[in-house]
Amino acid sequence: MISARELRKTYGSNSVIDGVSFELGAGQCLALLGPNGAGKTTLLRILATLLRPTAGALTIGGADALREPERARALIGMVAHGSYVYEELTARENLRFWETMRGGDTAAGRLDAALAQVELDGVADERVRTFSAGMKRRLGLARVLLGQARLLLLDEPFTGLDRRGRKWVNEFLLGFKAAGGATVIATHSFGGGLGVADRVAILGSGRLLMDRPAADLSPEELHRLYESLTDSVEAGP
Amino acid sequence: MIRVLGWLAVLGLVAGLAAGFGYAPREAVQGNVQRIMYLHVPAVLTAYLAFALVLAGSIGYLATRRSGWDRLAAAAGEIGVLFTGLTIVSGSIWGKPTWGTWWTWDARLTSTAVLFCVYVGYLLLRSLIEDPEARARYAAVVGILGAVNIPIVHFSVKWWRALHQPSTILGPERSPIDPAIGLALFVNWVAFTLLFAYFLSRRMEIARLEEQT
Amino acid sequence: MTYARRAWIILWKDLLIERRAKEHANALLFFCLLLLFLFQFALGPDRERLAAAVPGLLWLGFILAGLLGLGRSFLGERDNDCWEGLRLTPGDKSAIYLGKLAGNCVLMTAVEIILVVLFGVFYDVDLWTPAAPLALVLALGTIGLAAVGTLFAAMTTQVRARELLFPVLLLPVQVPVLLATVSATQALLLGQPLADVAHWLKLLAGADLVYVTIGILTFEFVLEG
Amino acid sequence: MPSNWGYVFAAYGIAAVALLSYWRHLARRTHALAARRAAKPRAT
Repeated sequence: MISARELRKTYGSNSVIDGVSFELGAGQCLALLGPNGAGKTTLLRILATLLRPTAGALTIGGADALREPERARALIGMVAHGSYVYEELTARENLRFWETMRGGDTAAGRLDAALAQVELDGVADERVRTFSAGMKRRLGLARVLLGQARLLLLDEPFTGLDRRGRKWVNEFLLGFKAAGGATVIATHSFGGGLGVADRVAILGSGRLLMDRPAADLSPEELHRLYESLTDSVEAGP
Repeated sequence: MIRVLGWLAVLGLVAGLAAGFGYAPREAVQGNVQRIMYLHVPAVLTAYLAFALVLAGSIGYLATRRSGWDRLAAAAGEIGVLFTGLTIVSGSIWGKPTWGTWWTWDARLTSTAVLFCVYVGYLLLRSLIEDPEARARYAAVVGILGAVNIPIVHFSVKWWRALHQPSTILGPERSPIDPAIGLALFVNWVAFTLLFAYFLSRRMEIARLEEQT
Repeated sequence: MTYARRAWIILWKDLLIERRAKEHANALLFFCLLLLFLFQFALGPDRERLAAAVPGLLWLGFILAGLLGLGRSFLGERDNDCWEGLRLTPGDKSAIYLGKLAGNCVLMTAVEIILVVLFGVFYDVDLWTPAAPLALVLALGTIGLAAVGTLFAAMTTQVRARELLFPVLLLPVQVPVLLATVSATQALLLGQPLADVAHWLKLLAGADLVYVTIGILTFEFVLEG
Repeated sequence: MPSNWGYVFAAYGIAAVALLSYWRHLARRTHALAARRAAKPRAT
């Protein structure tokens, strides 16, 4: 689904992403761990075609994402902090807006089905202004479902959610994966997401310090690795 | 290379001054004031050249996304504003003894003033954005719109003046031109273009070095 | 087809939000009323002087209201990163520009109608007799103002000192539109036929065409990273 | 007709001051940049 080679992003002489390469297949989920300022969000934005890398190559679903971002975008579903909702519109209106912008079918049945799937059918006609953070994120996921994204990019999907919300998102991601979708989760916490992930990667100072199958790692080992890897980077030049 | 260009410009300016004050005769109708023309006309021509380069740099940047085009646009915009300012000031000083007032809403003065404001806005926009990539993109859009707007400004101002007052005022360019005056103008125009090229290459060099650090 | 649907849904969304958040529209209307008072105080109670200044004041009012209204047109997209969502939608981004432009034109037209009525009532000017040609001038001027305004608003929304930069960029570029509309309005109020201002209308139409074309061609670069 | 040399010299004087100060501005910026670039490799 994703093939990234030697991605680099520099601002002046300051390099934020410094030669990141990885592959991600359909039905796989990659958890991207790293402290704040490691470049997780930047990397995610590059993968989402929101940011142009300074150098490197990126293909998404077979399309060159740097040359033909439009083709890649048809496959991408992004849920970032903001979750892209208009507060003054109702949940249903939000979905209708984004699906029309994507050029998709906005039949009432489809919208209802997507809302039901994220359990927002009860509040479909209420303004998003009244929603909690978790509900907004669920609405963002409904938008992604409706858009039939094959690649889901999540930036800190678990922050601001209670235990129930986290569990819900986890189950949602498992379902998405089972349906053959690829997922990248950027997070700085060990709490959520790691259960869903097939692979865990640690990002520090713009470099991939580690990329291993999640099954090989016990939580304690991961913690230890994380501490030692990120410390060694910070101590460096 | 740049240094040679600089000395050429100095040489040209000296020759221009000699031509404007020594060689060219005192103009019959306007007297010595007409000599401001050797400054005013080359300045405005250079300013237009600069804004044409802003347009070229802007289109070039949006088409190729190479920062070299943006440096061209930025440098040309800055120097263009400088020369437009010179045009306005020299025109105003020329206007005082000729029309008896520092400023009149003459069509040519007005459109130059509008142009000045547009490109000061362009420079302000540039100075307010830190991200070089976003700065280049936004500035390019303004650079294109500003240049395309020039003819529209020109016609609107001309018709607006025609509405209030038939153009009885003769601009300096309207008087029959003595060949000696024409030659002096030409020498000064060449000198100003050289000076512009010198400033432009230095300014672009600075921008290039700044990008690297 | 999808292109038209996209432009339409942007317009629909903007107008819906505008209708629900009535406070903004109300504040803008109140601002228009204040402008009227201000003009009156600045020029004194002399009826004739006011009547002579009406074309200029009218357009000054439109532009000031437009600066406030247009400048806000992309602020809503900043909340919840909707801006990013728009960038991620596949397809030609100029549809977004046209939708926003249409929304801004609707908004500006509403403000202008109210200002014209207020002017007619307070300053006792006969705006009814030349209403049809005046409407044409207003429409052409509004498109020109909104075309550049929408483009610049999208740009300055992301820049610090936005409130300052937006008028500083927009006003000089809009000088031709201002000159053309004020001159044409003046002639029409003096009872001259539409044919007398044909050259101004042509200039306005040409300027509108140029501005909208540039907006369509460059909006992608304003939106994209 | 008055000779009006005053206006002529004023115009040329202002132009000379403007152009010279822009030139100085460019020279100073180049200088500052060169100094910063020279200082950098020594620091690391």
